[in-house]
Amino acid sequence: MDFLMSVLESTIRFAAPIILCTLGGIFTYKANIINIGLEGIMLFGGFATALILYFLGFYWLSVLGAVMAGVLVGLLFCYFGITRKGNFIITGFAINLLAMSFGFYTLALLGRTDIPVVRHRATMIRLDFPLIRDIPYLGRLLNNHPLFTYVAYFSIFIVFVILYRTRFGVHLRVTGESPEAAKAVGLKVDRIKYIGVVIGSIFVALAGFNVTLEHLGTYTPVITAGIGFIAIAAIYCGRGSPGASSLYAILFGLMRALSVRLSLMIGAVAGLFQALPYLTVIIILAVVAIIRNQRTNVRSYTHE
Amino acid sequence: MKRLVLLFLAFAFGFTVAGCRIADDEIKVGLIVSAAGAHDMGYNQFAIEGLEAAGDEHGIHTHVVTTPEDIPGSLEALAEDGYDLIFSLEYNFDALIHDDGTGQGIAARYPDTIFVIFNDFANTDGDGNKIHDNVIEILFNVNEGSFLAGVAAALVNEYHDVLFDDDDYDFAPLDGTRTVGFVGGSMSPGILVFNWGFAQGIHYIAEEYDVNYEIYEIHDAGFAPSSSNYDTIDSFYDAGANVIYAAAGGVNVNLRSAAEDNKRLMIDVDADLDAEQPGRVLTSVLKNTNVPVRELIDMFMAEELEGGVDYLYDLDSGAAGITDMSVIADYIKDTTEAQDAWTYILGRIEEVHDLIADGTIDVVNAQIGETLDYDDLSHLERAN
Amino acid sequence: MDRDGRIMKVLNVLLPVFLALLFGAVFIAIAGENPLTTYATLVQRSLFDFRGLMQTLHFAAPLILTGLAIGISFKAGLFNLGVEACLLMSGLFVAVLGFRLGHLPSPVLIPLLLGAGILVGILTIIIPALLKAFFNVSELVVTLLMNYAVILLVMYLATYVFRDPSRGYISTHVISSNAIFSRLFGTRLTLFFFVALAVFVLAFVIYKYMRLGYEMNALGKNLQFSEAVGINVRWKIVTIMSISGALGGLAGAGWMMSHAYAYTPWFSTNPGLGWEGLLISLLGSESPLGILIAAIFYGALKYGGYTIARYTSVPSEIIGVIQAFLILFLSIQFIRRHRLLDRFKGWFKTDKSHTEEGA
Amino acid sequence: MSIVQTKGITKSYDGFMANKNISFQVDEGEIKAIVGENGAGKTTLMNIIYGLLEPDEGEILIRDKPVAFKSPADAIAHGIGMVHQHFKLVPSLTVCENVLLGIEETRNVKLGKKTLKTPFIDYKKETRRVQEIIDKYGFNLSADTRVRNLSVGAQQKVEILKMLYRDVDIIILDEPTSVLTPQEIRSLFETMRWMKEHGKTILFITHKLKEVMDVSDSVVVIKDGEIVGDMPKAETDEVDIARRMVGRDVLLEVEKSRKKRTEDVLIYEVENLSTVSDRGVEVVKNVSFGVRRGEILGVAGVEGNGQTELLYLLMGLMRATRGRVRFKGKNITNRWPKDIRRLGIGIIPEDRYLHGACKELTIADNIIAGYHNTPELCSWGFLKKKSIEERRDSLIEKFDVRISTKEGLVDSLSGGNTQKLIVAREFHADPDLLIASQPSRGIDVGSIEYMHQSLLDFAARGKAVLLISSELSEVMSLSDRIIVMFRGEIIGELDAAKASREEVGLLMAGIEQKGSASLHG
Repeated sequence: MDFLMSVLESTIRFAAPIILCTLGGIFTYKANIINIGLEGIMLFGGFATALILYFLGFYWLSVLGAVMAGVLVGLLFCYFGITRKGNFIITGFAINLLAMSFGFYTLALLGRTDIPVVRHRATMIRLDFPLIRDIPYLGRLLNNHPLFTYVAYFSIFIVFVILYRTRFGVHLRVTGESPEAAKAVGLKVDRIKYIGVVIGSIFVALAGFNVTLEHLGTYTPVITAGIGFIAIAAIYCGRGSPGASSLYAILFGLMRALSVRLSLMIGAVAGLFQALPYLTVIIILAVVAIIRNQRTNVRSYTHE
Repeated sequence: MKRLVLLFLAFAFGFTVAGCRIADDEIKVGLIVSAAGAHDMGYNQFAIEGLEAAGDEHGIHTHVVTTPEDIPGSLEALAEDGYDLIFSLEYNFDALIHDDGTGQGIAARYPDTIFVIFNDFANTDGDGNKIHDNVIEILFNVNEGSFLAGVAAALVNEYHDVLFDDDDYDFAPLDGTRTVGFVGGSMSPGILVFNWGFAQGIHYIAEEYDVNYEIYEIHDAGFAPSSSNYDTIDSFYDAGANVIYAAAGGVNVNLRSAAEDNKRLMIDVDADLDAEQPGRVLTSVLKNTNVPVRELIDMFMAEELEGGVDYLYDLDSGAAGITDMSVIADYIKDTTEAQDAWTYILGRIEEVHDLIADGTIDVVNAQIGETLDYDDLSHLERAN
Repeated sequence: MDRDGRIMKVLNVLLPVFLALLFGAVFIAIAGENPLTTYATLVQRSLFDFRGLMQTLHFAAPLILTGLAIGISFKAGLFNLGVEACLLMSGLFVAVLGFRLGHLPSPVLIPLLLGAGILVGILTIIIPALLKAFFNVSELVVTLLMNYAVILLVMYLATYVFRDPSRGYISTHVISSNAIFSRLFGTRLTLFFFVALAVFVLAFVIYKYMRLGYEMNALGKNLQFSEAVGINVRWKIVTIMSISGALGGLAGAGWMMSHAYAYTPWFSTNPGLGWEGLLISLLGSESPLGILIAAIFYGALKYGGYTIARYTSVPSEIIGVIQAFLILFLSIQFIRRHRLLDRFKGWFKTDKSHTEEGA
Repeated sequence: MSIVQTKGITKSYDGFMANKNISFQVDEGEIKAIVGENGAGKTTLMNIIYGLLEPDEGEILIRDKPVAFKSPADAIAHGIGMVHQHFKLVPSLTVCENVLLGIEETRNVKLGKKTLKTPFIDYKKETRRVQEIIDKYGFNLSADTRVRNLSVGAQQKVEILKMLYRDVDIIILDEPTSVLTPQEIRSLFETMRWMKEHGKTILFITHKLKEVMDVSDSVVVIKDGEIVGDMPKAETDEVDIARRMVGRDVLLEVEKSRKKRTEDVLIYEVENLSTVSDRGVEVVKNVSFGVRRGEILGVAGVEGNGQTELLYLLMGLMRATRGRVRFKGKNITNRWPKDIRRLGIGIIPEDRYLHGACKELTIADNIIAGYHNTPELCSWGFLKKKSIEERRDSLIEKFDVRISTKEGLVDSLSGGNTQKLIVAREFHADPDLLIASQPSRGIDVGSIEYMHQSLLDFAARGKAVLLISSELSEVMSLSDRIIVMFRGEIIGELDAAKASREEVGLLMAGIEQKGSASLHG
């Protein structure tokens, strides 16, 4: 039971930034844009968070900073990718590289290896629900997490509502699915894509905030640890549905938590256990595809 | 089209290399940093400080190569430029010692340059002979520093309820088996040397107090901070560890957060990082690279430096050891009882220091191929 | 291609380079260094110096291969992001074999190891290839995730299985001298560059003259069309992915034998030769010649970055910033026909009438 | 008075003049037909009027006031709506969402006297509004069906609804009949007349002359981007219009009295063929038929009744769950496209740009596609460039493919010429059976004529043709026998010589007649 509890507890933590990244990426996915740059946007979000906390120390200002970083990087991505019609993959890649090298450069200027913000954890908001607190097991699991961990899970719902219940959401999906239809009724396709990417970037940047302050208490240019790419996989696995993609994100979190706990018990092959999340998703994808393939009679290949 | 190419060429040639030309007979000393980077607040930074101080004093030309990538290229470039002494701080010796496509190593091709490498007997063959006589290997006996850290950790743990304020700390109680943790970046002698020294130090005190300790260990944490590493460390604290020691580069950052969140203690490594997380860092195990850099340059200037040897820097040399723990001292309760205990602990550490220095206590050194068998430790067990 | 098209292409490369250097200059200046001398060092050391140029080509060699590896898969519309994985696996196994079979003479050993690298590359990519071919599982996601798993696997093997226990850090044994590509002309250049060049020529021939090139192109342009007109898409996917993996493996083998000499965790440096290959194939617009040029250009940038760190006091972190800007600016075409170019035309004094097609 | 007027509209893309100095006017409340061959510039002109394109020169006047549209939104604001040939609908959205795209009803919050708009869509209100208008126009639709589940005819109604909901006065219909059944066409014309009565003005683009005569009030004929005729319907006839369109006299109806050379040998036998779609529906059910040498067997039916899936089955792009296909006595059930082609079955697919030709490949690459493996074109893995070019040149000449440059991409070809390219490729391989699906869809009159003649000649050479078409007149005029598909099944078989349009039309609508002939007749 203790093992299970600790695994689940870690899962909740690990999955939060993956969910935020996944949700953010869904906005670009729906606009039919591949955004390889999630990792970079997240890193910029974390960077802004850490800089503000380190030098100024205001919690909400750092949240705002992360959001602003997301907006700015989102706009950068849009300008190069949409306005200047650049190659999205290269642009995203460049953003990843920029985020990383910019971070290293700043650290070099500061003469540090990281920007620690642990001491600001005291100001961090943790939510304590008296009702949940007293439920056995569940209380320990669901209570007393930092604010943006809850925000991540709640965002699944928010993103669902934005995408499927608002005008903007419908327009965004239409721009991605059939831009011709959008143009034919006079929707401003590029503007909608801009807004979509920027909103998405805010979620991704908040993932950076979540990791930097709420998980690690520090910023270095490697803290993302592939979360952005994992999110891309989750989006593709869940075909861009907020619910399904988030489930994959949570599955990743669960697998990672399992691998961490199992590796402590096993010893030498521990390193291999870290591959568990990746292998699991590959296997799930393969199994789903094989089942789908069994069911379909159409023999056609599509490029994704 | 032609015009464009010409324009580009003119643009390129327009630059002239303005770097200061150095007289050929001037003494030149170079230093190549490791992956941790020039601003790592420890290992590299100390070495650079040592280099610059020595350079100022002797009036010689010094140069730091700040990229850890393509170390062989950097070694060759500096040697080609006539550097007399080159320090290379990264683990990357193959092209220097063995073969880099010319049939021999860089060291053999530049016999007039002395290369100084760290942390490994890369210039020693299987029979213990030195391969090149212009390569110097420098090793720090961090096993001894780690032993001291272990002693400090166990002693502080035994007295934690006396020493620290309950409001600021949340230690696991002392009933039954005590727990500590070690986090290593990779499964290699270069990391195990910290681990085993620490374990022996813990055991030294455990045996003396006749209490049982268990140690949680992980060796594959890598060198980058991550949520997984945080969770691993967190689980060690969860399991009752009051002090955790990490030698894993960026992962130490995770340890600082976890120590802060759990209100417990940790031991840092490589540099005096006690003030990085004040009140949580018990002490730091030091590798004062400035000491050998200084000494070697001094020897070189005195024309006493010869290659084909190794230097072991032990506790006595001042290049290895632990900090004076002055930062954590501020967090010791202001009661007489606490202060007395603290003084006692500092005294004991001093005492053990001397015992190691004079060879009474022999600490296992993984770097020279020694191994530690946990079965030989009666009061310490591995927990995982 | 007409004259305007060429000018446009050249400007489309030069302008981003110029802009990136301009932005980089700002960052160099912030760090308190002189941008002009820094750039002078970069250009002079990496391009206008024989030994430097050879260094550039040395660093370009694996990039040509990884660039082609990804370029070939892209050409066929397959997103193979697993080249990095192939490269790592091949690097590790070539290191092991290069040590164990070290007694063999070079003329036997070197081709053998290159072959082994190719084989390991193919074996690494074969699972995603089969999954794509038979079950239409997105190769993009599978190869992306596979990279992470392979990094961990290789790390495990290097740490526990093929470890040289006499070393203080994670490393395999150093490969035998017989397995090492000799340097040429007293520079850093080795035969490996010419191996890469030969592969480039081969790729060029395949693209231009061979059935496979035709089928690749058709697959990339329209998969359903290709299937419908009777190209065996299944088999072609496996073939092309395998070629892609083979080239990745060859790159890993060559890099091991011409540069690394032992497998260590930093064998493929940040961001990784495979990832750089992705970039190069995109910059080279997937054509072999474009990839060759892009790889050499990137090699110069890489080596030039090292020279800055070696010969100036500019922090090496700046190189990354310049690279990122460069890639960002290269992702877009600055000059499009009919707009800016017409304005530029006056400057170049072309009186030739403007033709509408081409480019 | 004129409600729409254009003055000197000129538009060119990459040196190609799509519209040259076009001036005409439309009177309020009339149905004006714009006719011309494919690629004549009709659609470009309409896109300009609708604000999707901006003209290089010239101006548009709406109710005698000059306007400059930046986007369709401007056009809609001026009361102009357009139903495109390729529907601009979003398949995953409902009818209601499609109709209201861009003008969604949102929930409003009352705050004192002020009403604040929220970004949230009020689906209830939307459904109600749309259903109201559906009922008003008597369309048989439900507002909350997803568009991807609708038939083509119904989708067109959604497009028209989109415009009606926006309350436009001028409706542009771009080739509206090309995908409809005769019954649906009739119903569309009724709707058009009904709209006209209610004061709407209709611009009706088509190349089908019968329809022009049927429904329009006046006609504008465009050829090569220029107006070559502008007259009231009463002053012209089909022959006149056709002559203007093509620039020569054309045969409007293929002579049906060709010599029958049907042999009594079944070359192709399909037995109880069935398959299930991804959604689990049996889309092809127990389909059985046979084709004889020298025969053209027509498969008629309203689109979406399993013809596409049947074609995929026969092409090797889909797996059969049951049944058998035999070709020259050999069982070829569930073989891959490669094998099917190698055995001597040529295919002109339904979707020209998906399975037939690849726009982004060169003409030569398309010409050799599927046959690039043959020894004439390839040896030791190397393509024989010279032979390929020779074949390309000879086929271009033989099949009269009109191109600007031989090196160019298929993208630069018109639909008709692309189709010719496909036909050329398939005929050159000299198959024994040709499966042609919708061979004349979207191609111009001249090309259709050519296409039909080619098929007839092919059959006359003792080869077999399976013709799948939803164009009733095409099936009627070419086939020897006709089978009709309805909901995945073959609902009846008729002798083409004896069958009437109405008979076939009824079968297409699913109304089975008594005494229809046996399937293997």
